[in-house]
Amino acid sequence: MIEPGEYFVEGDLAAAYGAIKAGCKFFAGYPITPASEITQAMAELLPQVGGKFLQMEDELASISAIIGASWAGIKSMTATSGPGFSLMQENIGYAAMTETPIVVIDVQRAGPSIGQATRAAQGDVMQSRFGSHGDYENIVLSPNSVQEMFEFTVKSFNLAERYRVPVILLSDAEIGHMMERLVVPESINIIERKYAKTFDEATKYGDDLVPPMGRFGDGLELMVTGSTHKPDGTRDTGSPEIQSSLVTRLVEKINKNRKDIEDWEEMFTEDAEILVISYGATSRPAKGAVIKAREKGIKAGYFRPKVLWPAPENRMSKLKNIKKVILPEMSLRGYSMEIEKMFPGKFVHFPKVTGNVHTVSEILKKIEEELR
Amino acid sequence: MIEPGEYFVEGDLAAAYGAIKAGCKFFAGYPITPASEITQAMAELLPQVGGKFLQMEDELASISAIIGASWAGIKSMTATSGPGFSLMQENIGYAAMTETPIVVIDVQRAGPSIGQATRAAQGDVMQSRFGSHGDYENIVLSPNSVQEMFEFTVKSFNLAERYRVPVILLSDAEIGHMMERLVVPESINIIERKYAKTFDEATKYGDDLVPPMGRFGDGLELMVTGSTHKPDGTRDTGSPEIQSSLVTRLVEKINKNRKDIEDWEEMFTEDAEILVISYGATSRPAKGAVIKAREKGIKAGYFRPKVLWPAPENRMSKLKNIKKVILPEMSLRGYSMEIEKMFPGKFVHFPKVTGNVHTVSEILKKIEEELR
Amino acid sequence: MITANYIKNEYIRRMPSAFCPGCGDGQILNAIARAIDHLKLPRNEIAAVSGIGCSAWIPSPYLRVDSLHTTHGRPIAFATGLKVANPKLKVLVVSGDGDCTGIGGNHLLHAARSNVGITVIMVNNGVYAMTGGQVAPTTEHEYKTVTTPYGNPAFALNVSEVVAAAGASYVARWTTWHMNQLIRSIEKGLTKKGFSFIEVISQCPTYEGRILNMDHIQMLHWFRDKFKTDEKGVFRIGEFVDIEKPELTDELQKIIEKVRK
Amino acid sequence: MITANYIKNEYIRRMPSAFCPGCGDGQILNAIARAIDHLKLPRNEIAAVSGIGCSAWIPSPYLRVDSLHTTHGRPIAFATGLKVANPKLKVLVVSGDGDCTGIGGNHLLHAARSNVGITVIMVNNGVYAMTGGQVAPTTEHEYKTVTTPYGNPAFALNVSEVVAAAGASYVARWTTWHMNQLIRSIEKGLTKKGFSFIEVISQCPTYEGRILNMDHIQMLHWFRDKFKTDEKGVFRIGEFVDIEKPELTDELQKIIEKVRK
Amino acid sequence: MKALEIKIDKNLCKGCGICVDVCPKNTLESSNEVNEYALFYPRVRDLDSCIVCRLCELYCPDFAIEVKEK
Amino acid sequence: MKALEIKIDKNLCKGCGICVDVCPKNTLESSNEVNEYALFYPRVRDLDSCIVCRLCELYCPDFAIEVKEK
Amino acid sequence: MIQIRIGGWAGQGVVLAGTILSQTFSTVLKKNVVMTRSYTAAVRSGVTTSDIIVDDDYIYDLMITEPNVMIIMYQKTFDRYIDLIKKSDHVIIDSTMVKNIPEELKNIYKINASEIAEKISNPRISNMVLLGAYAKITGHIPIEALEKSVRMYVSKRFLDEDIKAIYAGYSL
Amino acid sequence: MIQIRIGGWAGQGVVLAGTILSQTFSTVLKKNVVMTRSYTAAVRSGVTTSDIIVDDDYIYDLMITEPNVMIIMYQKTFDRYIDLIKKSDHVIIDSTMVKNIPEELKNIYKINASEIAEKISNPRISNMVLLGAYAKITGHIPIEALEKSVRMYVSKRFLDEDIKAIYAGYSL
Ligand SMILES: Cc1ncc(C[n+]2csc(CCOP(=O)(O)OP(=O)(O)O)c2C)c(N)n1
Ligand SMILES: Cc1ncc(C[n+]2csc(CCOP(=O)(O)OP(=O)(O)O)c2C)c(N)n1
Ligand code: SF4
Ligand code: SF4
Ligand code: SF4
Ligand code: SF4
Ligand code: SF4
Ligand code: SF4
Ligand SMILES: [Mg+2]
Ligand SMILES: [Mg+2]
Repeated sequence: MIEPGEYFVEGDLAAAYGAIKAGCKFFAGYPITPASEITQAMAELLPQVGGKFLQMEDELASISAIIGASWAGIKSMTATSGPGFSLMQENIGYAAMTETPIVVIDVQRAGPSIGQATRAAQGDVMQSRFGSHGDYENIVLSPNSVQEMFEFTVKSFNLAERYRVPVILLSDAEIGHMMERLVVPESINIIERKYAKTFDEATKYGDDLVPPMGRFGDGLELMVTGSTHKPDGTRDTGSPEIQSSLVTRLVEKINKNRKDIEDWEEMFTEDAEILVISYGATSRPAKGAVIKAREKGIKAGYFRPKVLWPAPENRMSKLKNIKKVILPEMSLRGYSMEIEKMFPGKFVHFPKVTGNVHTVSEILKKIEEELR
Repeated sequence: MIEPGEYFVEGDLAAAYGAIKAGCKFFAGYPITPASEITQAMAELLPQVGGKFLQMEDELASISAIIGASWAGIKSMTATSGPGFSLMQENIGYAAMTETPIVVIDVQRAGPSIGQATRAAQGDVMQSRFGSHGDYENIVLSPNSVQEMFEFTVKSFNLAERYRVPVILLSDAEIGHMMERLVVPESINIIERKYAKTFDEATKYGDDLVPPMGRFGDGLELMVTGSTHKPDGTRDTGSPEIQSSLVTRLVEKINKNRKDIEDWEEMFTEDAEILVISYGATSRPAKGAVIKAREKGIKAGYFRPKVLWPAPENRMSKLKNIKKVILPEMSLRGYSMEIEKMFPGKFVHFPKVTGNVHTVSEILKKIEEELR
Repeated sequence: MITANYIKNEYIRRMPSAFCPGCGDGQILNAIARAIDHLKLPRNEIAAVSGIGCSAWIPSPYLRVDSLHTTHGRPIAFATGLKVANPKLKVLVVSGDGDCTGIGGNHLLHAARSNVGITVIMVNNGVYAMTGGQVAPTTEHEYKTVTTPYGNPAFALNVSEVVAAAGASYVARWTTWHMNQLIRSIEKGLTKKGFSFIEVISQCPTYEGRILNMDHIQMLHWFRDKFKTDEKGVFRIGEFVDIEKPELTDELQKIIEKVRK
Repeated sequence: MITANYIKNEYIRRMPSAFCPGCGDGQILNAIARAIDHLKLPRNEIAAVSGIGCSAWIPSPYLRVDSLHTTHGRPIAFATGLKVANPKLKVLVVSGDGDCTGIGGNHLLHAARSNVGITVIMVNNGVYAMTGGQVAPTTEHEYKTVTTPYGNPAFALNVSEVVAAAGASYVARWTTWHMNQLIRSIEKGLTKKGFSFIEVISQCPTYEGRILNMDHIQMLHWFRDKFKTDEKGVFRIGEFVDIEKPELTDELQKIIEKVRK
Repeated sequence: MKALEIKIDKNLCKGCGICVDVCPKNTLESSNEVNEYALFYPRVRDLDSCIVCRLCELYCPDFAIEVKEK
Repeated sequence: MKALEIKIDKNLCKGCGICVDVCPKNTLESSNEVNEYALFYPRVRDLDSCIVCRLCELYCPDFAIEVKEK
Repeated sequence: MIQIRIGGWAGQGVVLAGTILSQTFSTVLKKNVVMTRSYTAAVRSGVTTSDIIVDDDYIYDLMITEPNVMIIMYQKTFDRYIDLIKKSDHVIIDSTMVKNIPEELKNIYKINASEIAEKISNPRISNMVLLGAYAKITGHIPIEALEKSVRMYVSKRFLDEDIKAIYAGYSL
Repeated sequence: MIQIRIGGWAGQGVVLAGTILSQTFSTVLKKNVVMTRSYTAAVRSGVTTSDIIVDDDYIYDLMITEPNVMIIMYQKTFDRYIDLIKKSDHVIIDSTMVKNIPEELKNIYKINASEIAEKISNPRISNMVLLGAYAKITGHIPIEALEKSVRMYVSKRFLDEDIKAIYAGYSL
C-alpha cells in the first residue's frame, strides 16, 4: 500500500497518502469542495490497510466521531473546507479541552460563507486558531506543495500524538487541487501515542505538561469530559483554581514547547532590508519574486512559516535589520494581525482575493514599489 | 411595555428590555447558561409587543431563523454562550455575506468547550471577529454594566440596521447575571432599516457602501445567496473580479465607516505614562484601579473600547506618551493580539482565568509592579 | 390549456439552466411553476428557500419569486424564521436529499413536529450530486459511490415515513415520472395550513446514473414501473399523510392575542 | 438475589449523586448497572458516552466504566466513532430528550438508519432540566415552561416511533415505574447486534414537576396508571421494534476482508 | 386539436430525449443535429400525429419545446 | 425470607420516599428526622412485615437503602 | 461602602432576599448597588450566595473583598465561610439552621428565623425575617424602605406574610 | 519553461490529457511540473482547462502567465481564450470541434482529432490523438515518453486504443 517511490498526484491525494503512512486508521467526513478528494481517497485506501471510513451525516458528526475513535486508541482524521470547518469549531474546542489527538484538514476556498467553492483563498488563518470559544491553543500547519501535503499530514499526526492537541492542516484549493510530483520516501518518522497503563498515570504529567493518554477498553475507567476537570478527569465546574490551572496548562503546553513545534523556512534574511513573509500557496511566487529581486540587486529576503500557529515569533523578533515587511496573501485579514504585531511600523499588506494565487511578477512589482 | 423609569434587574434582562425597545419583533434561541435568562425574558416579553418567540431545536437553527426573519423585514435577535456561539459561526458568515442585519448576544462563560457554565470569561473576543471562515467584518460591542446591557443592545440593532451586518453583543456571565440599577429613558434613538423600493435600488450603493435592503413579500423578486454574487444577487462562482469586489466591499463597508462605529471611553490619557486598557466586566475594576493609582500620584490612564471590533485603532495609535500598557482580562488570549499590535514593546498582559473578575487591588498592584 | 411557454414567461427567471441534460431538477422546476399557476398565487406572496446542492438551484435563480439561497442543510430553519416573521408568505423550501436529511435532517424533524406552515419539496436523487456523487442518506445498502467504493455499509432512510412519524400535516411521495400527481401534491402542500412535505424521486443522470448504470430515460421508466402506491418501503408512492392540526404561526398569533387582550 | 449494595460497590463510582431528591436519573443509573450485572459484562468492555444535561451525568461520573462526557447533542456521533474504532466495546449512550432529539436529533436519525451497534438510552423528562426548565421537543402542546410561558405552540415528538421509522434494530419505551422491564430492555439493547434505542419516561421533580404540578411520587403513579402497552401515541410503552439486520461495524469489517483478500 | 408547429429552442434544448420518450403519439424523434453545446436536439417526425396533449412540454426539463395549436 | 435489618444510609438518602411508596408491605414510613442536607429520611415501621422483595432497593435512586436478610 | 453576603442552601430564597435588599438600597435609597450571585452548575443543591455591594460612589469592584455583613442561613454555608465570618462586623444567622458555632465566636446575632417564619406561615419566609433583623441590627436601612422594596417586588399572594416577616425580624 | 494550456468542455477528457502529459514531463522526463485545473462550480458543463507548467528549476509561479502551447478541443473554449491563442507559439486544435477560426490566425495546427478517434474506437479519445500531435509538433517530448506515461496511468481496458490514438496523432 502506497509503495515508496514517485507519484504524480494532486495535493488532496497526497494528504490521504500521508495519513495512511502516518498510521491513520479511521476517517469520518462529509463531502465538500475542494476537500472531497481527500475524503474519497480515504474511502478507497483505508480498508486496504484494515482501517475504516465513514461518511457521516454532517461535519458536526464527523469531528465527533474522530474524537470518539481517538479515545479508542486509533489515529483519526477528517477533512473539510470553510463551511464545514466552521461547523467543527465547537468540537475542536472539545478536543483541545480533552486533549484528544486528531487531525483536521481544512482545504480553504474563497469565502465568506459559500463563496466560490472551487477557488483558492487563505481566509481561515485566524479561525484556525481562534474559531472555537474560550482559551485554548492548537497547532496549524501550512503546506505549499503536493510533497508537503504528504509530509505535513504525517507531521500533523506526529504533533497531535505528541502534544495531545487537535492539529489543523491548513491547505487551500490551489495546493489541494494542484498536481505535482510526490516522492514517498522509504522510511518515515512516526511518533506513536504514549499510553497510560494505569488510571493514575493518566492523571500526571511532567515538564512537557502532556499527560500520557488512557485508552477506552483498557480497564482504566477513565472519565473524559469537556467540562472543567481535575487532572483525574473529575468534573469541577465551580472552583476558580481548577479552571485556572487546567486552562493555563492547555495553553502553556503549546507555548512551552514552541521551540519544538515552530517551523519555518528563510532565505536571504541575513542582510535583507525588505522581507517578504508568506505561507501556503502564496509562498511559492513569493519566493520566486524574492529570487528575482535579488537578481536585480534588491536586498530582499524571504520568510515562510510552515507552522502558522504557534507562529515563529522568536525567530521573527530577531529579524531586526528589516525596513519593510510585505505579506502577500489570499485574504484581506489572513495572517496580517500576527505579522503587523511582529513588525510594527514596517508592515505592508498585499492581499489578493480573486481566488487566484499571486504571480511572481505581481509580488516583484510590489517589492519594487515599496522600495521607492 | 417596559415603561421609562428605574429598575433593579440583572444584565440579561436589561438586554431583553433593550431589544424590545429597539423594536425587535422576533427572537429564536436555544437555552444555555448564562444566556438563558435573555431567552426566557424574550419568550415572555415578545408576545406583549406583538412579536414572536421560538425556541428552536439548536443554535444552528436559531441563527438561521433570525436571518430568515430579517429578510421579511423584522428586527431579529438570538442569544447564546460559547458552545452555541461556536455553532452559529457558519451562519454569522452567511449573514455577513448576504448583508443581513441581525443581533447575536454572546454571554461569555469560562471555556474552552463546556468549561464552567456559570462563571465569567472573556475568551471569545477573537472568535467574535474571526470565528467564521473567509474574509468578512462585523461589529462587536462590549458592555460593562447592566445599564449598558440595555443601551448596547439598542445600539447593536442600530448598527446592524445601519450597516447591514451581524452585530455581536459580547457580554459575559458577570455582567449578564449581575443585578444593578437600570434606567430606561423616555426617548431612545432608533435607526430604522432603509428599504429598497425596486429591485434596481437594492443593487446599488453609495459612498457608505451599504445598499438599501429588499424585503421578501414586496414583489422585488430578490435573489439572496451566500455564494459569491453580483450586486443584483446573481450567483457567480467563477469570476475573480466578482469575488474580489464583493469581499472587498464587505470588509471596506466597516473600515470606511470606522469613525462612525468605533467607540471608547478614556480617562487621564493626556499625561498618562502607564495605560490600563480594559473592556467588559474587567473595565470596572480597571477604572477603579486607575483612579486609585492617580490618588497615589501614579500617572496612570484608563482606556476602554466599548466597540471591540472595529477596534479604536486611530485613537490608540495617537496615545504616544505611554510607556507601558497593561491589559487585564479574563482570558489568556482575549484582546491581547490587538493591543500588542497597537503598543509594540509596551504591552503587558495581565490575564485572570479563574472565572472571577479582577479586583481593583489586583490591578492596582499590577500597575505598581510594572512601574518598578 | 397551459403551455410551457406561458409558464416560462410567467415564472422562470432565466433559461437555460445549469442542470445536466435530462436532469430531473428541470422537471421539478416545471412542476413547481405549474402548481403556483394553478393556484393563481401572486408571485410576491411566495418565497422560495433552498440550501446547497444541485436541487437547491431549482428556485435559485430559476423561479421568479423572492429566493433565499442559504447554507447547506439549513433551508428549513431559515424558512421557519421567514414564515413566522411574515405568515402571509407561502414559504416553499426546495432541498436535496443530502441537504434535507443528511446535514439538515434535524430541522426537517422539528419543522414537522412543530407543524410550521411551510412546504418542503425534497429532491431525492439518491446521491450527493453537486459535490460529485458521494453516498447520501437515501442511497441503498451496498450501492457503490465515490465514498462507498466497496458498497454502502449503511441503509437508505425512508424519509417520508420518518417525516410522517414526526408529525407532518401532509406527506406525499412521487417521482419525476408522475408529473401530474406531483403538481397536484405541490398545490395541496401550498394550500395546507400546516407543515407539508413532498418527496420527489428524481433522476441525476450524471452521478445517480453512474451508480444505477442507467441513463435518464431508463431511470424514468424505472420510476414508472417500480414505484407504485401499493408498493412497500421506499418504492411506495402516493399521499401518506393528510391531516389538519394547529399550525405554528397561527399558534403564535393566538398567543399574542391572548397576551394582549 | 442481587442487592443494591452489591450493585453500588461493583458499578457505581461514587454517591451521593448531584441529582435532586426523587429524580428518575438515579433509578436509571440503578437499572443500567443491574442490566450490566445480569449480562456479566466485564466493565472494561463497556464504554459510556453522554452529552450535556442532567441525564448525561448518569454515567459520568457515576457509572464505573470508561466514560466520555461529550458536547451537547453529539454523544451518538462520538459513540459511533468509538464503536467503529473498537467494535469489541459495548457502547452505551445515555442522553436526555433535549440532547438526543433537540440539538442531537440528526445523529439519532442516522445512527438508527446506519444501524451502528450502539445502545442509546434516552431519558425523557419532557423538559430541558439542567438549564432550568425550558420547553423540550418532548413537551406536550400548550404546556407552560419558562420559554413557553403562554403555552407550547409546538407538539411533542413521538421519539420511539421516529427512531423505528428511521430503521433501528431494537426500540422500546418504558417508564421509571417499569424498572424490571427497563432492565430487561437494556439487557436486550446491549446484546443486540444493531442499533438499539430505549426511551425511558422519567420524572424530573424540580422542573417537570413544576410543569405538571406533580411531585415525583405522583409522577411515578401517573407513569404506572397512564402508560400501557396497549395505549396510543406517546403513552404507549413496550417493545416497538426487535429485528435483525446487518450492523454497521460488521459491514465495515466485511469490506476490509473483501478488499484485502 | 391539431398542432400547427412544434418548435424546439436549440439554445435551450439539451437533447435529453425525454420529450421523445413521453410523447404518446411518436410525434418526435431523435436527430443527429447538434446545437452549439454539442447536444443532439430532437426533431418532429410527424406533425400531424400530434394530439397537442402537451406531455412533451410538461416533461421537458428545459422549457425548450413549444407546441403551437392550429 | 425475613429481614434482619433495613439500613438507610443517612448520607446518601435524599428522603424522596420512593421506597416507602413502592414497598408492597408498608414496611417503611416517612419520618421527621432530617440528615445534614435537611432531607427527611424514612424509617422502618415494621421490620417483620418485610418480605425481602428488595423493591425498595430496586427503586431507590440513591443506593441509600439496604435490606439485610436473616 | 457596605459589603453584604447572604449565604444559604439552594431553595432557601437567598437570591430573593438579596434582590429585595439590593433594591432597597438601589431603588428606594438611591445608592449605587451591585449584586452578584454564585451557585454551582448543579441546579440541584449546593451553597448559594448573594453578594451585595453598596456605595455612594460608582462601584468598580464587582467582587466582595471584605464583607461587613454576613447573613447565614445554613450550617454548611456557615462552615464554608467561617473565615469571612470571623472578619465581618455583623454576623446574622438563622439559629434554627446553624447550630454548630465555634466557641470563640461571640459577636453573632442568632435569630431563630425559621421558627418565627413557621409561626407566621411557613419556614420558607425565614429569609424575610432575617432581612428585618438585618435592618434593626445594622441600622443600614430604615424598615420602611425595606417594606417599600418588598411591596415593589413580591406578588400580592405572598405580600402580607412577607411584610409580617420583616417586621417580626425587625422587632426582635 | 514551457507553459501549456489544454482547453475543452466538461467531459472531453481535458484533465486526463493534462495529467498524462504532465506525468510524461514529471515522472518520465524528470522535469519539474505543476498542473492546475479550472472548472466552474457547476459540475454540469462549462469550459474546463488544464494548465501545465514545466521547468528544469523549481516552479514558483503557479499560474500560467504566457502559454507557449494551447491545445483547444472546443469552439467555446477557443473563443474564450482567443487572446492567449494569439500570443502562443503553438496552437493545436481539434478541427472537428473548432471550426470557426478568425482569418488572421495562420499558425494553427488543425487536427481532425475526433474523427481520427472515432475511427480508432470512439471520439472520447480525441484527447489522446491531440497529445500525439503535440509531441510531434513541438518536439517537447519523445513519443516513447508519452507512451510510457499512458501505460502508467491508463487502465488495461482502454490502454490499447489510447496507445493507438497517440501514435495516430503523432504520425499525422
Ligand atoms: C457545511 C457544508 N458542508 C458541505 C458542503 C458541500 N456540499 C454542497 S452541496 C452538497 C451535497 C448536495 O447533495 P444534495 O443535497 O442531495 O443535493 P443534490 O446536489 O444531490 O441535488 C454538499 C455536501 C457545503 N456546502 N456546506
Ligand atoms: C451547544 C450547546 N447549547 C446549549 C447548551 C446548554 N444546555 C446544557 S444541558 C441542556 C439541555 C438538557 O436537556 P436534556 O437533554 O433534556 O437533559 P436533562 O437535563 O433534561 O436531563 C442545554 C440546552 C450546551 N451545553 N451546549
Ligand atoms: S449532477 Fe445530477 S442532479 Fe446535478 S444537475 Fe447534473 S444530473 Fe442534475
Ligand atoms: S433538575 Fe430534574 S432532571 Fe435534573 S437532577 Fe433535578 S430532578 Fe433530576
Ligand atoms: S403535444 Fe403530445 S402528442 Fe404532441 S408532440 Fe407533445 S407529447 Fe407528442
Ligand atoms: S425534453 Fe426538452 S430538453 Fe429534452 S430533448 Fe426534448 S426539448 Fe430538448
Ligand atoms: S424489601 Fe420489599 S418488603 Fe422489604 S422493605 Fe423493601 S420493599 Fe418493603
Ligand atoms: S428511595 Fe432511597 S433516597 Fe428515597 S427515601 Fe428511600 S432510601 Fe431515601
Ligand atoms: Mg441529492
Ligand atoms: Mg430532558
